Amino acid sequence: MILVWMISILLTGGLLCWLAGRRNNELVKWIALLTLLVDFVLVGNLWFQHQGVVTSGASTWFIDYKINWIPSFGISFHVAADGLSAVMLALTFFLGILSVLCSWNEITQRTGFYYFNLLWTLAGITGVFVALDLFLFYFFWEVMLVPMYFLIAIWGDKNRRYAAYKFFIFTQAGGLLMLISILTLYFIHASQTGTYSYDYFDLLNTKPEPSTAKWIMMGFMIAFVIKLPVVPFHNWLPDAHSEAPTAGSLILAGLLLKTGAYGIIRFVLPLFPQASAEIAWWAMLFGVIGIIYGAMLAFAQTDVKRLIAYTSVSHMGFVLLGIFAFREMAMQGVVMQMVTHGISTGALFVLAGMIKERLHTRDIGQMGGLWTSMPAMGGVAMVFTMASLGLPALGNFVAEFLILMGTFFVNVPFTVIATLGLVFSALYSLRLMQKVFMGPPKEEKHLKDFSTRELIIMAVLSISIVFLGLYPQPVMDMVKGVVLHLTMRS
Amino acid sequence: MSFYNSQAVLIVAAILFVLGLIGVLTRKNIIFILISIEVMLNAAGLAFVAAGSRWGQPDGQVMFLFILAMAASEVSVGLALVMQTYHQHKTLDAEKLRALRD
Amino acid sequence: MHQYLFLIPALPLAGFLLLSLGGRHLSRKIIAWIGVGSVSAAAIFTIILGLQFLQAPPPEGSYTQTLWQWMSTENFSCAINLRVDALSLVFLFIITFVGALIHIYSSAFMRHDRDYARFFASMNLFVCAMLLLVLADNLVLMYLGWEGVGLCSYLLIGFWYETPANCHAANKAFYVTRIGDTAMAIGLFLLFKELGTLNIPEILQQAPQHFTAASPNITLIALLLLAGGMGKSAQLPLQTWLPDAMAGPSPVSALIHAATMVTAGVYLIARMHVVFQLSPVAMDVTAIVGALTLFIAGCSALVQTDIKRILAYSTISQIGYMFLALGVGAWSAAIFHFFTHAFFKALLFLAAGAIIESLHHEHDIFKMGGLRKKMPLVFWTFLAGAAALAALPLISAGFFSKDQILWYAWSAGNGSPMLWFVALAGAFITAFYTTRLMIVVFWGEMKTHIGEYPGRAMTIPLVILAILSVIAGFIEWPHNMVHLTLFSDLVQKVLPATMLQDDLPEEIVFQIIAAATALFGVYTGYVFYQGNKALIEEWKQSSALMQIRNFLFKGWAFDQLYDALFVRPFKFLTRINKSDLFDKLYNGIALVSRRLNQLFSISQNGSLRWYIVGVLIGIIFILTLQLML
Amino acid sequence: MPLLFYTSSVIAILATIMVITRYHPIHALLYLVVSFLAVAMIFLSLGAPFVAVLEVILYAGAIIVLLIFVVMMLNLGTDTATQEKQWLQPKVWIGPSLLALVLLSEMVILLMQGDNADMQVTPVEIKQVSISLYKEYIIALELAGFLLMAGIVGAAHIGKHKKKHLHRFLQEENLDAENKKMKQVEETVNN
Repeated sequence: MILVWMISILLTGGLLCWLAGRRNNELVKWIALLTLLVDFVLVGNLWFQHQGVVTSGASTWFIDYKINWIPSFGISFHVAADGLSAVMLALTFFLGILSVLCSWNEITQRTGFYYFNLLWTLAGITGVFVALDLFLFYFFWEVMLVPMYFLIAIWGDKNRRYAAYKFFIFTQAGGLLMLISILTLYFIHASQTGTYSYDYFDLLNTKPEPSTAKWIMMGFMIAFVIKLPVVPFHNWLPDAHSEAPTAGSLILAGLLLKTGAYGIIRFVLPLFPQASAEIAWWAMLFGVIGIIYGAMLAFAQTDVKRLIAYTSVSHMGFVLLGIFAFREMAMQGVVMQMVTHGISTGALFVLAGMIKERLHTRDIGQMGGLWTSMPAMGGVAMVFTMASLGLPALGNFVAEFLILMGTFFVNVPFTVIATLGLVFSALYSLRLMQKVFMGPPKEEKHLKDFSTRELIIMAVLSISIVFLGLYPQPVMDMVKGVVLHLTMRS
Repeated sequence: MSFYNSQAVLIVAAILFVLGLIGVLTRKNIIFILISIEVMLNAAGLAFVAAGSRWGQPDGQVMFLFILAMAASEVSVGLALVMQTYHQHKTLDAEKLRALRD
Repeated sequence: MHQYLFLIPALPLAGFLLLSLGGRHLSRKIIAWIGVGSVSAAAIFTIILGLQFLQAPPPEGSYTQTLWQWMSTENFSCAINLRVDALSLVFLFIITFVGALIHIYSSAFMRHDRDYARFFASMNLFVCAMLLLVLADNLVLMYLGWEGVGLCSYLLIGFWYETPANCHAANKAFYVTRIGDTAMAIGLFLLFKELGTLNIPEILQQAPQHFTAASPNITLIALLLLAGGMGKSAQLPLQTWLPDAMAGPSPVSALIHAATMVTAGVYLIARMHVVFQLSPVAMDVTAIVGALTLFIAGCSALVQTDIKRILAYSTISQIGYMFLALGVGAWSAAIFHFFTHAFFKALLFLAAGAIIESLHHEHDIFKMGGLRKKMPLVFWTFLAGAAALAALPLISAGFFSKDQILWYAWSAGNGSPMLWFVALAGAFITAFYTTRLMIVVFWGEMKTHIGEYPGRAMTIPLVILAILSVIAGFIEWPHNMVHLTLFSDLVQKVLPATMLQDDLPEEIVFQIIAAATALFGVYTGYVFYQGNKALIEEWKQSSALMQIRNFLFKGWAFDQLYDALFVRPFKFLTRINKSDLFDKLYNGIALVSRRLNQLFSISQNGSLRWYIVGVLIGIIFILTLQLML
Repeated sequence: MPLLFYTSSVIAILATIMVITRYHPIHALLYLVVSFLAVAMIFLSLGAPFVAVLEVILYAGAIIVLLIFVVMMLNLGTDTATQEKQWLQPKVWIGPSLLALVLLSEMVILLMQGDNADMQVTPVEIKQVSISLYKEYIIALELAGFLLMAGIVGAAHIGKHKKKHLHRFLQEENLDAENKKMKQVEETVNN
């Protein structure tokens, strides 16, 4: 029931924001912030209740809540949380709070509608992370998409329309393929058992023909892989990230991409163990291609946000690589990567947003020497570029190290190439740092360093990335049950 | 009791239909087009009735009734549109009414 | 005492945190106190710990302190564990003690700098990371320190970030060492795959049982680890970053790029000596890399004109000696050379820094000169360091360590006359360029006016280091002279003793040759730069010699080679693909659909009859199909 | 009875040909009446008297009347006829006619291939028709009712004489004109 509360708090909070937006713009921000804080407290409560419980053999689900929705079609409102969901929920609300904070002064037009969209996107993401009915999952998948489209299309940068269309068309195309797969699975399940059900646990027992299973899986896979994104399907990402408002980029990079990875872990692997084992080699190949290709593109960019966006492509390659290694270690690394990438790349986007607020440009060529006037920002940027290149003691290292070490057992050549990605990540990260913060200062104009609000945002992010780098064990314990369950199955 | 070649009836219906079609295709005046459409509907109804007779079932005639209803409403709406068109554009030339163009 | 082990890295860390978070609001004095104090306190702790260790050696040979579990999953688990044994103790001592001296020196050296706090924050962080590197009891934690020192090196090389060249140097240092680090990471993966642990004592214990000697996997592991060491220690294929790294402030060069960080590779190999011993190929490669490096870098040092670049090349060359010693199996000799080298090279850099500062940031040695009289203290301390670098027999620490290496290069289990000969040539070159440096800088006439003389905070560390550069060698004497082997006794608790070949010439012969070579080098240098200056002028006329000189000056043109081989192709590739190939694909799809739209919209011309004809043709088509089939 | 069928078929076809070739709308409509009546005769000969009656009343009666009204309201007379004459050039009608004839020939061929049986005309009682109309086709009947309803409402709505939409700059003139009109009306009333 707590999960339902989380979603409905977000939804009502969003509506309240919209309503309040007609009267008072200040109130809206506080409503949004409060909504997310309440949810964060809820998920914190959930976390501490189930902390350290490594269930072996028994059910890994903490909470399982199910009521009928449209029983005649076998659709139910089925939400549940296990360790993986708990981690992702915590990340969602954490970044949600920060996204509200970082749009505090940035958004001045249609504030009410903005926060409505923000909260509804978050509600969709929350739903995706807890839904266990495939129809419900698809529903939330779309709920997450549409408000995001508005966030980009209304509050974005100059080229926002194009970016929003691209984002929408790519993800929608994937979503529709997934819908086809869900329906196929649904009917196959019905023909095998005679009952119509979209329920995850029912569908787990469905055994489609291997050849059919492959195609159904591809439907799911393509949807998730577009979201992730993996190289041939990544083109929406740089445009969407660079044009979206800061909070939009933060949510896109921090959360939306993770829904893809979550989907693969939650649905593709358990539903199609056979088929996913068959494509493992290819998936890992695409992961490796993504790592290298994304890094090379990131190196070439001159737009700060585009550069950061391509680093996401590179980092998400690790996720794909790790998932299809089917090793506990790699899977732990994948979860860590999802969390830490959310924090580190999110932080970089927030920084890029702050720079843009001050300089009114995203072009690297027009920056330089910012450290002189903004030493605090420079220091924080250093922390996160270092996180992005996988410096130990910061969260991303733990993730990438575990993924690579886990993968090494499975496929040595791929791991070696992926490890070379670490060199490339150094190339683009340091280039970013050098072009933006180092070198001779471009302008004499005095730029303001962090305000208190910005300082709070960045301090929270920095502390969390360092904490995850030095003591990742709580997260790892949290998902241990799920990961064990998964790797045992496959 | 009398006997017909069932094909003959249908061929007559087909001829009438095609004549209506030729009307629709060749005339530019909307009034004539509407008239031709009536012919075509009528031909279709004839085919239905013929089929009903062939099998001794009432369904053909029922269908004719529906066609009739449709023709009636079609012609009333269509004529209202013709009136409006004429008032607004002062022409009945279908070739000049090209607002549907892309 | 050892329960306070964590304080040794924690104190500099605390210093870093204080300075980086609150540095802007503190006065310079407090900043200096925090920065210097944290490292000095760590040094004091280290010395107490060391004394305790020496007095009552722990039965298992090490102190261990577990702080917390870092990560644990599947069969992999690693903790933040600190461990001190004899080897780490030597490194600890150098890092904290030399580090503290350098910090004291820099409190004066950097006094005018705007980013005083940032400097000390980075230095403290470096000390912390370096301490973690040597204290780590598992390779992952060591990797943390390893990358951490890389970061600090990057930060400090690019300390004066407003000059683009400094940033490039910093980036280059990071990139090149990162290549080595990546190889090392792969080595760790392979090691874990084979042994299922990354805990250093466990690895050392299990490796001999698990691997047969010279099996391909162990060779591969050793080579990958060696590659990591080559990156950090600026050995042959990855040495190009170190000369450029001199863009950082001089104390940074002294601490990071001479005394401590660049010897991390030596530490790594010594730490993993069991792995290396199992693989003769890797040992040979190490020795050959070391020998080649010491020769190549020494040659480059011959012709440099920037005082810090001379010292940088000599550092590369001296680390080459250490690698050579490691490669031939003379473990303790390598560590001993590290020990003495840390003193005299730090000294040289600090003294060079003092000179550079006094001469208004003049780096070119040919614009210096005649400083012997003007800066006597710097001269005498520099002389002590230079003597050690040139390995003047018996009166310098460098002689004792280098002589050992030369001897073992021939006599140790893996040694060979060839290696010995290269090392000897290197010794000659070293003596030669050291003499050149001394003469050009301190003799002759003054060419630049002296601005500010170094203050006491700068001279005291110089004096202490100068004394150590002379006497540090006396704790370990060659066997055939005085039987005093304090250092190797200590280190051999961890590292195996050096195996000697049978049937060797007398050791004294080698010692005499080595001493003679050093002296001959000094003499040649004197002849060229003081006795017969015309010879150099004559040589400068010859274009062939000048080409060789330029080739050496550019560091054997490795930079140009890598630029052509890797940098430019990579930049080219990324540039042509800047707008993303796949974007073209999707734009192409969009374009095709737009074109199709245009094509089909011709049919949508608004003519009613046209549409009906369309329907008619459709019907006819279907009926024709019906008829045909 | 076959005779009845054949003669009325011929009449229907001839009349329809006349319909589509006339220039004057009223002439065409009159031929259309003939065509409808002939078809009604065919229905009769097929044993469907009820449908025949409906054909006469609704098609030949109501729908034709509607069309005639419209023709009269729009005052389509000789002008239209001359215009039609101009429009109906051979190059306009030959192409479509040929296509339509191709369609006809295909349909005829298809029909000849099919059921060739002589059919026995069994008159279908009105009662039967009514029963099936109100039993099996009740939904369709209701839908037909909706359709007619929609047709009426739609025709009424569309046919309503709407005011021309005027731009606001032009509205003043328009108001003036209306005011004048109003005054005139008042004056006439007063007079």
